[in-house]
Amino acid sequence: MGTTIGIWIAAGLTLFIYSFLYKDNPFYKFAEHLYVGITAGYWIIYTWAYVIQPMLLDPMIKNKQFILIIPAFFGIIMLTRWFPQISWLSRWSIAFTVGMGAGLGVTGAIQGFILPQVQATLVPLTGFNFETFNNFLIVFGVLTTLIYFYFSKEQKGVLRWGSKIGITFIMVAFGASFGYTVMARISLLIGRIYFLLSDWLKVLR
Amino acid sequence: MLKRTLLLIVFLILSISLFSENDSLIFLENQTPFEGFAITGKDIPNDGGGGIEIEWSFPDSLDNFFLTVLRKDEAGNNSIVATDLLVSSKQVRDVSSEEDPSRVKDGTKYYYTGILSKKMVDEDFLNMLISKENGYSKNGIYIFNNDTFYVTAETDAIISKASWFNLSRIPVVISLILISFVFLYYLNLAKSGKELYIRKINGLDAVEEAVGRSTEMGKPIMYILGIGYVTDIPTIAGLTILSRVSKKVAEYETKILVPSYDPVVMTTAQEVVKEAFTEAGRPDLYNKNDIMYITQDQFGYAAGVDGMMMREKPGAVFLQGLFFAESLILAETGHSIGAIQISGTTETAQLPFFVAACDYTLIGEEMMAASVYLQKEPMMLGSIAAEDLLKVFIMVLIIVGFVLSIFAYGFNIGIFKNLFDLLARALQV
Amino acid sequence: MLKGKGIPIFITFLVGMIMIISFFIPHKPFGDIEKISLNWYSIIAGFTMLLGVDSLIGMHFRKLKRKDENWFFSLVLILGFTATVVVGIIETVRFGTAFDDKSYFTYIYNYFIVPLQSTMFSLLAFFIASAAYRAFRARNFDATLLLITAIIVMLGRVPLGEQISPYLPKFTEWIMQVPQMAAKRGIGLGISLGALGVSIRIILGIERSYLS
Amino acid sequence: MNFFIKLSKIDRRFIYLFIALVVVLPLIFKPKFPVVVSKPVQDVYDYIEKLPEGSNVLISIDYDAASMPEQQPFLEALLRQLFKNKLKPILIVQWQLGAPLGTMGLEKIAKEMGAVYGVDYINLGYRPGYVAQMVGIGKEIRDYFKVDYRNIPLDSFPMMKNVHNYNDIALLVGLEAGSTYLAWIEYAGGRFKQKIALALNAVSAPDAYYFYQSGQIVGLVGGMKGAAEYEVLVDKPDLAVAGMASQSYSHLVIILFIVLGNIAYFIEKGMKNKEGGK
Repeated sequence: MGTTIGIWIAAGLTLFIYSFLYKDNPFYKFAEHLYVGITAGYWIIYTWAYVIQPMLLDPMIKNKQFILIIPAFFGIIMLTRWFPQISWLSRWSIAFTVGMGAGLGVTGAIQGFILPQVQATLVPLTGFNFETFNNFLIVFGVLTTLIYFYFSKEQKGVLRWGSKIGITFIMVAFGASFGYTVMARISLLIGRIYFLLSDWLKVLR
Repeated sequence: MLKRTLLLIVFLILSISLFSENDSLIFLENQTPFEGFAITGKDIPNDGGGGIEIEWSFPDSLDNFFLTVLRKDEAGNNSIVATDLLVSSKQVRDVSSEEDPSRVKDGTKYYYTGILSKKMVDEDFLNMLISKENGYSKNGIYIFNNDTFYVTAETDAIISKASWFNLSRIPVVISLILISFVFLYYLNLAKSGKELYIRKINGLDAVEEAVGRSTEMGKPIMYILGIGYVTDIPTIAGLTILSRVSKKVAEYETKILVPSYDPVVMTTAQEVVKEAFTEAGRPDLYNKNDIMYITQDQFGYAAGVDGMMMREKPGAVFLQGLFFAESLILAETGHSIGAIQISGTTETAQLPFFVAACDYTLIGEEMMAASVYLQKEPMMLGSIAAEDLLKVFIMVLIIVGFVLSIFAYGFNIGIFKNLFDLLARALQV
Repeated sequence: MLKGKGIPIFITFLVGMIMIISFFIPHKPFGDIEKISLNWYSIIAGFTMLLGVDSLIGMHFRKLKRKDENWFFSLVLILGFTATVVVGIIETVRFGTAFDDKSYFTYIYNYFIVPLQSTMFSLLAFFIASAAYRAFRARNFDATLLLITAIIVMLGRVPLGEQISPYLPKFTEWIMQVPQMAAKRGIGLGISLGALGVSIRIILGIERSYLS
Repeated sequence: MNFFIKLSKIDRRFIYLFIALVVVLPLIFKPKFPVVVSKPVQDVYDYIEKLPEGSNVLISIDYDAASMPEQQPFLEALLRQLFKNKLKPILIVQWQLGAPLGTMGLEKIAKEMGAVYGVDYINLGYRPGYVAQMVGIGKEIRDYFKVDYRNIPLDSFPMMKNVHNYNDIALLVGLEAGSTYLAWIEYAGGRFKQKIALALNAVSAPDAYYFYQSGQIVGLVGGMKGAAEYEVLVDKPDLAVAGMASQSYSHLVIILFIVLGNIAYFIEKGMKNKEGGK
């Protein structure tokens, strides 16, 4: 019973969202507002169940990890934004979080991308064959793409040609990854149509 | 020959014991299945402590046998590290973790023993071995209920310890020092008053036009920061661009809407816009309710922003930050209401969709550099010049690697092979 | 003194430097700093969630009070929010966690959130088509190349392509693995350098627009 | 000519309508659509065809509703083949949310093929802890599955009398949406030499191709395309074939629109140039 009602609700909401393709209308507005409201509520409960309780309260009370007072402090002073006289305190929290992001950004960029990707470009050639040609093409593509991102000189001469070839590589890449994604997106639609036709209308068998 | 005979005896005993009813145990001390039957252990290097690595190297013919590893601590307590590992896996790590913090303690002596078997290890046998009275100090062949188990000698005492420096990250340290030097050099250069240049970036010159046209039409500006957190660099970059855009918005005395996915991003965006409005001399125009939270559900956010776009009809839409699958949902809706769209992200998978659906797209690093472009302060320009010099370093490195590779493998010259391997290893992280 | 930008800039600098230095120290507590910091971010964000909800519900509450054009939908949003939170609390008490299989909170997730999510996601099937139609015009050399690659790859991905030529899927793979990968790697290296630039500007306090 | 000019300004909603039609219609009418069977899929089919009558086939449902369009058609096609060859499917579930999907597919095809529960097939349902389970089945399946999905003891079913561990299972077929298959390969395949065939979502299929080449799995069915091929093999083209038709037609429609858009673009440009010439 619960399942049947659930399927009808799900089917209704699915159609409401699709009505947006025609134009903005009350059905879409209904689904949209319900969606935002429900998920905003969902995340409150989620935050309690998967963040505040297991990451803050339990370790602090059960394991006496009082170091967690630090994030709790920064979390609480975030709430000073409700009181204009002391709302400047919330900047400390913002500074704290931005600092974390920036710090992680430095080492993350070097270890997570620059070194491994440069290393991946260094491939032992197997002789003068198609694979070598491919490797050459990759090296050439990486270099010209990097030239496109060279900012501190006007693009003239070699830089101009390099960045032109670079943008050509970039466009090929964009075309390819666009085309490659179409199939996955159509699959999503097929999935929804499946649901409507089989679970709800039961016309597929 | 002796070994074969012994094995024959083992089998004989084995077949005899088939008829015995109770658990039977036959023990042949000091017998080994092959020469050098042993396991070794060592502290795991470059870790935070609480970890020991046990290794073994048995003949290939035993690859499909199982190995069970036991641990004994100083006090003589025995415990199981892992049962029935495939011999071919060659190693196992005995590590304390958050779920199981009591496995290995730093500074304690541990002794390990391995049990090799063709079948999975028998639980009763295992229990018997680790029970305190028996211990498993004796190595040799055990025949338990017709199954044969080969037990290694104990390893030497192994002590786990925590390291203060991760040696495997030396390439990162070196890169970091180099990078710091390059940045400091250019920042000093900028301080000393040297003029630095930044090339034209398509799309950023359109910011003024987008805000202006929007104002003319009496429509607000919408600025979408995507679904990143403040700890994501692209989101930070999006926020810095927001600061420059809001300044223009304040100058034109129009309105900017910033729907947000993450509440911390929302509060940060509020600060950014407030500061920009104050700098532009119009703090009175700032309304914190224009920078609102929607929901932390990826597509819920997209649905909410789409609805807001349809109803508020912004004249210009900025999409700057971290975007995933929702990118095209937002950009197509933005296009359908006829807004000028300037997008930018570092997600390469989403860039094609922005390129297709928006008027201007900042590709990757262009977006990171955008805030500098929009506010050409010397120090900021200095950091861009530093990035560019590092870019040259990377290009040189790649070219050198390629040339080495040609000489090493194309022309088969030994010394270049060594150099090439050295370079590849230097970059290993 | 306390109110100025000085302290926040110092906090950013300090936290940023601690993050970088800890990266090289496996010893406790530095070794787990990345994980710890992300947990801490979640905790801070958890508190901030209250500001977010205040912002969202406050906005719709004002719309409701003003009898705004779309006030009814604001009511729907507020009711949806309240109902979910109330059910969540009741089920947390009842099962110990609202995420239990049998809880009504899970029911809401399965029959409201999941279909809404996947339907919004599937809108992309339509949008990808309209975006391609509109944008893929052979305006110049690069645009032409983009649209030709897109068409080749689109064909190469479906059985149809294999029937046109067995080489089409292979060619598609080649495009993905060679030119596509090269450009992606180049873009990625640029992004990493850009990220370094942004981070360093923030840590050194050159970029301070996020503080008012 | 006018037609093309109009076309260049076509309302986006027509495009939406076309996409909707080419996706929905094939699903309802299931047209004949040529599908070429690839070797990894053929290998799965052939392997099953060669199994002696009465062999047990363990099917693991490791996907949820999100992957239904890719996996469900294969499940049905596979079950058709198994029942036709008098092989006995044993269904287990590693992804809890997939349990109803597995049951649905199994009951549907069993009814269609006249198979009897407990004699010709059985459904053991979901148990938590997949690694322990994969290793445990190597010893005794009853350690983890004492009862079936409706809590009826295993030993009351005739077909389970002689099923104890991997030795009694001729083939394991994993229907995989995530990376659970890696554990199957490592534990069931690596430790117990269990023969494995996999059906993977299109996204992860290329990654698993390596295991096929190295012989660690007997065959590989990738995404909806693979499922369509399997439907052709069991001679009952169904939803996957229809889905592939939807895919192909929608790709074609998009390409067609791009081409038409470009024709319109060039005609318009030509006309503008002429006007400019005046």
